[in-house]
Amino acid sequence: MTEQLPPGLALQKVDERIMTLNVGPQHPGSGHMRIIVQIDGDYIVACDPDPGYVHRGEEKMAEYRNYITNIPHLERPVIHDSCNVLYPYVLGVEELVGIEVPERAKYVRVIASELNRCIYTMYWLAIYGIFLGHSTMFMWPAGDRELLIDLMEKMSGARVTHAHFVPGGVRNDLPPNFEDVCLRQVNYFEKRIKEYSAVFYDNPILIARTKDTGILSREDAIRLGTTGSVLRASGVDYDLRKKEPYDVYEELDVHTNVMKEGDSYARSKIPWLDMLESCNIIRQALQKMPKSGSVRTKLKPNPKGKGLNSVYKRVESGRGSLGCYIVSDGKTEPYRLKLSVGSFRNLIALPYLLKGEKLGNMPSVYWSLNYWPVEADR
Amino acid sequence: MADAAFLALTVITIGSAIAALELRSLIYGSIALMGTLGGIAGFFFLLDAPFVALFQLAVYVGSIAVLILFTVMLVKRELIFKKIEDKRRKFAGIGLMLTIMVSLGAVFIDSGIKTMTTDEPATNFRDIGTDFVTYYWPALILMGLILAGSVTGALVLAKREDVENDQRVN
Amino acid sequence: MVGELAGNYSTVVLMFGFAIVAMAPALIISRMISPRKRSNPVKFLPMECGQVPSGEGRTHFMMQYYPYILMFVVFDVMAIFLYAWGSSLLEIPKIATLPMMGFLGIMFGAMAFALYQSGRRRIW
Amino acid sequence: MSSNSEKPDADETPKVNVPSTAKKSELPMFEKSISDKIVEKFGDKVEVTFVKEDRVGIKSGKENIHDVAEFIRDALHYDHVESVSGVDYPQNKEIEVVYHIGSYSDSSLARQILVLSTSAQREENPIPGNDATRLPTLRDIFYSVEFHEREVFEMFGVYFEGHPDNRRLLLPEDWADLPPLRKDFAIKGR
Amino acid sequence: MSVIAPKFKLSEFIKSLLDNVFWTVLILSLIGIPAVMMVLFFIEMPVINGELLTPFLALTWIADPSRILPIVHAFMATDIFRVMVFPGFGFAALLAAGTIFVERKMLAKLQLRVGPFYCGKIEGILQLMGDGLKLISKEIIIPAKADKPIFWAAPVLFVAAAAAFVALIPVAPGWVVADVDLGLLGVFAVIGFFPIITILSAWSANSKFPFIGGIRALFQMVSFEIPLILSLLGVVMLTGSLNLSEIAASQSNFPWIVFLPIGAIVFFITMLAELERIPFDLPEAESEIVAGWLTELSGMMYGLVQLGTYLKLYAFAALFVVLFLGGWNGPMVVPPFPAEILTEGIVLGPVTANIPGLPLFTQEMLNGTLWFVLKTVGVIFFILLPRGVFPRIRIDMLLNLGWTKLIGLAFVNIFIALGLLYAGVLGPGGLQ
Amino acid sequence: MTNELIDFTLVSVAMLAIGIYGLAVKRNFIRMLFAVEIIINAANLNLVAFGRFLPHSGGQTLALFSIAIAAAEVAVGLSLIIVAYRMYQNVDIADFRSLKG
Amino acid sequence: MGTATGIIRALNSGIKHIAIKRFTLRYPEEKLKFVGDGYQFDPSAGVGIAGLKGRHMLFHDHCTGCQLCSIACEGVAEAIAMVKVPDQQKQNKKSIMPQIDYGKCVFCGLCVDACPFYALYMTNDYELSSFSKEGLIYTPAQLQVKPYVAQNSEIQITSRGATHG
Repeated sequence: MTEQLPPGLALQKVDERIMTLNVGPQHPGSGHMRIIVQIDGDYIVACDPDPGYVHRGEEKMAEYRNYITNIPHLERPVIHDSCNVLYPYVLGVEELVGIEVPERAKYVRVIASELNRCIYTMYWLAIYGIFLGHSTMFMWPAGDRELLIDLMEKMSGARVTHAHFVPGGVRNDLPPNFEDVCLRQVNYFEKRIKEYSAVFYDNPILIARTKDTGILSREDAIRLGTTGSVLRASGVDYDLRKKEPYDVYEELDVHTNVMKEGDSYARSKIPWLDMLESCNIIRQALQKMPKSGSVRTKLKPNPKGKGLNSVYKRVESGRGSLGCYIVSDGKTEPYRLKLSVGSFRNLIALPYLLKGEKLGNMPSVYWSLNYWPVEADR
Repeated sequence: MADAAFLALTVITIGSAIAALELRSLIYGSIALMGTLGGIAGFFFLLDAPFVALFQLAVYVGSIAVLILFTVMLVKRELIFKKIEDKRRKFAGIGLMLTIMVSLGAVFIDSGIKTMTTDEPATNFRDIGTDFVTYYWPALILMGLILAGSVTGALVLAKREDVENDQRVN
Repeated sequence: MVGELAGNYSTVVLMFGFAIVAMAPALIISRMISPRKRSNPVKFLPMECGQVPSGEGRTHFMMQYYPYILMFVVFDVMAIFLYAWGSSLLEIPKIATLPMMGFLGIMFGAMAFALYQSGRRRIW
Repeated sequence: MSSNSEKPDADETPKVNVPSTAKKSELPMFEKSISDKIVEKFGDKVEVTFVKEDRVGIKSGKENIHDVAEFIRDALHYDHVESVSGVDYPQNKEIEVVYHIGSYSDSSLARQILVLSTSAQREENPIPGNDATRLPTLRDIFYSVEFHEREVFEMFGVYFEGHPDNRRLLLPEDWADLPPLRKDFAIKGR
Repeated sequence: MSVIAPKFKLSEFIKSLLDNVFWTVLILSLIGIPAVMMVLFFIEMPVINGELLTPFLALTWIADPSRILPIVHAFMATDIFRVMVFPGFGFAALLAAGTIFVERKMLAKLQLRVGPFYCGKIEGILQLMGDGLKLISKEIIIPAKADKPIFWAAPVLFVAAAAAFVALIPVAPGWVVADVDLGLLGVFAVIGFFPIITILSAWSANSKFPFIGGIRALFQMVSFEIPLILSLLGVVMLTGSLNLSEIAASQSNFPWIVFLPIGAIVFFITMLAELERIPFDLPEAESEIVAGWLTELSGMMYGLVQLGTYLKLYAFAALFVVLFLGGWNGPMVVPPFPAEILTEGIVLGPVTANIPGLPLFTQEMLNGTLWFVLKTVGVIFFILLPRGVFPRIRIDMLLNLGWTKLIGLAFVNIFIALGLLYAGVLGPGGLQ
Repeated sequence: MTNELIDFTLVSVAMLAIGIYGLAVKRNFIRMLFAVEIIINAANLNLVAFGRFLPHSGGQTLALFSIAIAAAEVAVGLSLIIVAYRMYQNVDIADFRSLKG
Repeated sequence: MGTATGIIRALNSGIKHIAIKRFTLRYPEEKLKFVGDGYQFDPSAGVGIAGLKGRHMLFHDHCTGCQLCSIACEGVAEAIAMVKVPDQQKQNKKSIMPQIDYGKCVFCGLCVDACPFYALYMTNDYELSSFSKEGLIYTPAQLQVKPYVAQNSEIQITSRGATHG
């Protein structure tokens, strides 16, 4: 597997048997991107992903806004994982500005982050279901996701774009009685997603369809620099919550789910196992959280970074490691802000996995990469 | 009623047979060929041979026509609509056709089958099945061998031989 | 009398014709009452996911499963031959099943070979 | 309005910070050893920009970047690039390209990010791909930089020599303006 | 209500209705009656039972059931009635429409949502009508390079082929459009047309996705036709008949599914594949090829294809019922008509009501239809259910399944039938 | 009309003549296959017609065999077309002269 | 055999769900209940009070016209414009108050965080659709009105599944 990989799409000779299909951007199986697929009969000869249809220049926009007003903008790429996408930015700004976060706020952040990871994964799972032609698997996650959206709404006051994390903590304290409601709904949520195994994860048709398709070996997963569920499905035990614990993750018992197969079934099962793990983490965090206390350190209205300084923070988001590289030149705006997102890093595996695959495997392999086009385009 | 059906079927069959050979597009030609085959099936119905008629529909229209259609679609589009023929050859062919039609027709009309009619009941289709396994059983085995040989031969013929050069483009 | 059995089958053709006669007006009425705006030529391009169509819509294609169609032509004949035998099974002696079993045996052999050949995807 | 309420937080900070300060005292040793290895090998050719908790910054000239990256991969067991960011410095007439390199296979390096930076010459009127803004590609060392370098190419105009597929990735095919993340590309109205 | 008609007044509404009635009556009496008279002047009226049928006589007959009934009976015996209404198109279309509604509501219930709700007040029962109106009023867009004659003809032919399939299905004893000796073989001949229509429709659109979808549909239908044909051979061997009515009548004691469960399972699976339903809906796999061979069809053309699909669904479910579940056979549940009601009518105090419609159908026929419909609905339920719980499979898996597993199982079924027959369990002298 | 053998025979003759015309004139391999099919069908029609009018079940049986053989022939013939098309990128019979195996 | 049991398990699960209560919220008839009266902010403590970030509410007797909300919004959505109001308030010398364009507002609530005088809060009203773009611009007088909301539906978790009632 260490031979020279095809450089993107460089078809020297186009046979007349080969048909070029534009999958996307207006296609039910592509999301906001285009995959140029060349097929020979039923087999994909080459594949060239063409993202950028939803590129909006978040990084450029961030250079014109101060550290606080960047918050509603930076969560836009992944609105249903908005807490996680803000997390590294907020951690980075805290280091740049030099403030500490109260203990309770750290727990609230962990809960919000885990809830958001579940919300994102449910959405991802719904789309994965519809990509495989399983309409029930679209409707159930889309409905059960509502339980957690309801929690997030109680917590932050918005259903998707929360804008909840700020440097120095979170925007507001938990509403009264939140712990009980959260525990009840999370327990029910866990019960619900366990039921998915009967119709989805243990379904023999699904297993036959996704097992042994798009196999990414451990070496390739490391070499291609994939992250998140793609990496863990290939047998690499790497979870930033465990390896580089931020906030209070080191006080919680986090279990990392790893599968050895590296096929699209494993890649699709890891997020589901992660959701079950998230439920555990939420329960632990609810138990260990200080019952009262401040949740936000007060900050000057326009915080400034210290001199010419750079910081690189990363967290484990729903799609894998999400890094934020902030360069500050002592002004109220960041000099340069770069989001290193899991989707973009996983995209590199797509041409590699799809080559020689059947056309029918294209949606399942593509979506099992846990790829979110909007986030990759930023 | 039966006469009208006979006339209609004659027109359909012969007309679509000509169309199958003469239409410019091969796809339309295949559709016309399906018309011919269906028309022959209609004649079989009129001849009280529904088993043969439905066999014709299921096998000829249902599978042979599909195969022909599929093969035609595999051919390049320019070729589907291309017409390769010679004017003089065509007129000679029409002459040949008319000669055969007239001479054979005259022979048949003059012969004794002109007055041949029947009022006997039609053959039951179960007799065919009985015939297969009793009187014609060697033919049935032979038939099996022919079919087996044809599918084997067709598969061996149709497979690609330039796999190493073509399949892996890179 | 020749042609008397055909009358039964004519109702199938009648049904076929009735469906055409009943359904064709639906298309015609729809064509009459629906809007027809020829403003934009892009509207009449084939679906290509929002891109300008490239290449030919009908290339010769999908050869990997071609052996299945070849097999279908032959085994369809076999299957309906079996009906000629199966429908008269109650009337023929038991010993007469043997030729049919021989026929089936030959076809099984051919089918095994054909399935082996068609399973080798790389050669198609 | 903020002066009053900062005091309780200031009281809280040492309490929260105890574990991390304890780590701070011992961990930079490890990072220091990493940077020492690089300095030992390359001497003056590289410059250690910072050694922080879990982060080591190395700056290298564009001539040595390939060798440094190879050394990082082979001797230090870093195996993938997480992010390639360009930073535009119009005053210095250079574009800095920063590689954040991490490791999956070595568990002792799981927390570590090696920040390898280099800089390319910046041109006032860039013609992406045809001017002096060039850097050697690291794709043959770290395969995972492929799309990241394409992104840097379209956003900053840094041409990576030896990259086999230097096409645009995110921007439209008919983008004819400046590379958009340069500082002189101004957003309308700001 | 207040939003839709803000100035609603009941009195004005009634007045407008009365106005309409008045003008209609006036125009009819002034123009219609003279026109009818003029037409009648030229037309020779038929003589029935020795009486000249005048319009007045016809009016009196409507009031007298004893005279109208023979005519209705005579009409119901004609082929036209059978083709258009009862076992034919109308009945099948009604069941197909019911199927669409049930599918949407059941799938919605399974997926914990509501389904059609607002159209038609009661659980969205008029949704189908709304959809039909929408489809018929939508613009029909034909791709510029399409092969227009084939493109136009394909949806109509699709419905027509499905209708020809429906014609072969017996619903009740004697109630079948085409009672033919070789009905089952006719079914095979008819379903051979669907791949042709599909591939022609796909080819004519001159677009990539329909072409791929059409070829997939062709492979799928063609590959599953052979297990389909073979799985039914067991029933034919045991009954010795290809007539569907005879096959249905032969199951008065036991349905064949008791003896041939493997054949029934194989037939059910091939049926799902022939119907292009999930998990075998590869020709319409929307995540790979946009909508398969339906991609370029718009407006009513799509509607017609859907109608044809559901007619086909009904026909296949009915075929399953006829072949394996005993057709119309079932315990007699319809009560016999009391003779006095037929002759004397129902006496409700001072009023005597004649019900002329009742004796139109015999008790056996109603009972048979009832059982047939019940069984068909049950089979349709099981056809619809996989859509909720299975994902779609891949084309190579599908072909592999059809050509190896299902054909093997079908042959097992044939040998089981042969063994049952030669062991004397079934057949002449056996159980049935 | 339908009660007379001669009518069916004449239709059969006409189709035979059309088939021979097609074989003689057309140079497209697929068209020639069509012509062969038409000829085979003419023969089948005669078989069934004679089997009906000289009441004997052999006519129908032979017609069934004939159709089955036609199916086999078409399968092989179309494979030949595929091979020839792959070799010459054409279906014109005149281009197949160098087909020597 | 595993295949057969898997298929039967899937079918069984499907049939079982036909009997489970449906989850759908029938929106125009039922509306979700939220915590509290909406998102508010306590400048002295520096934290917010949980609640839905819906349409804003402006207290004319607290607003000083300091423009802090408008400045906070500048980097986010530029939805807040300061306009002159006719009524004279003692604390509001310039007589300017925020006017919010809900066609631009992203409901992040940063303006509420910026207000040091308890003048700007958010309410539970989220049904702001209008037929014209002008209808989305809320003047200070409109923002002063406390919205009427009838929201009472909550997620209930019963033995037959969760439902919105």
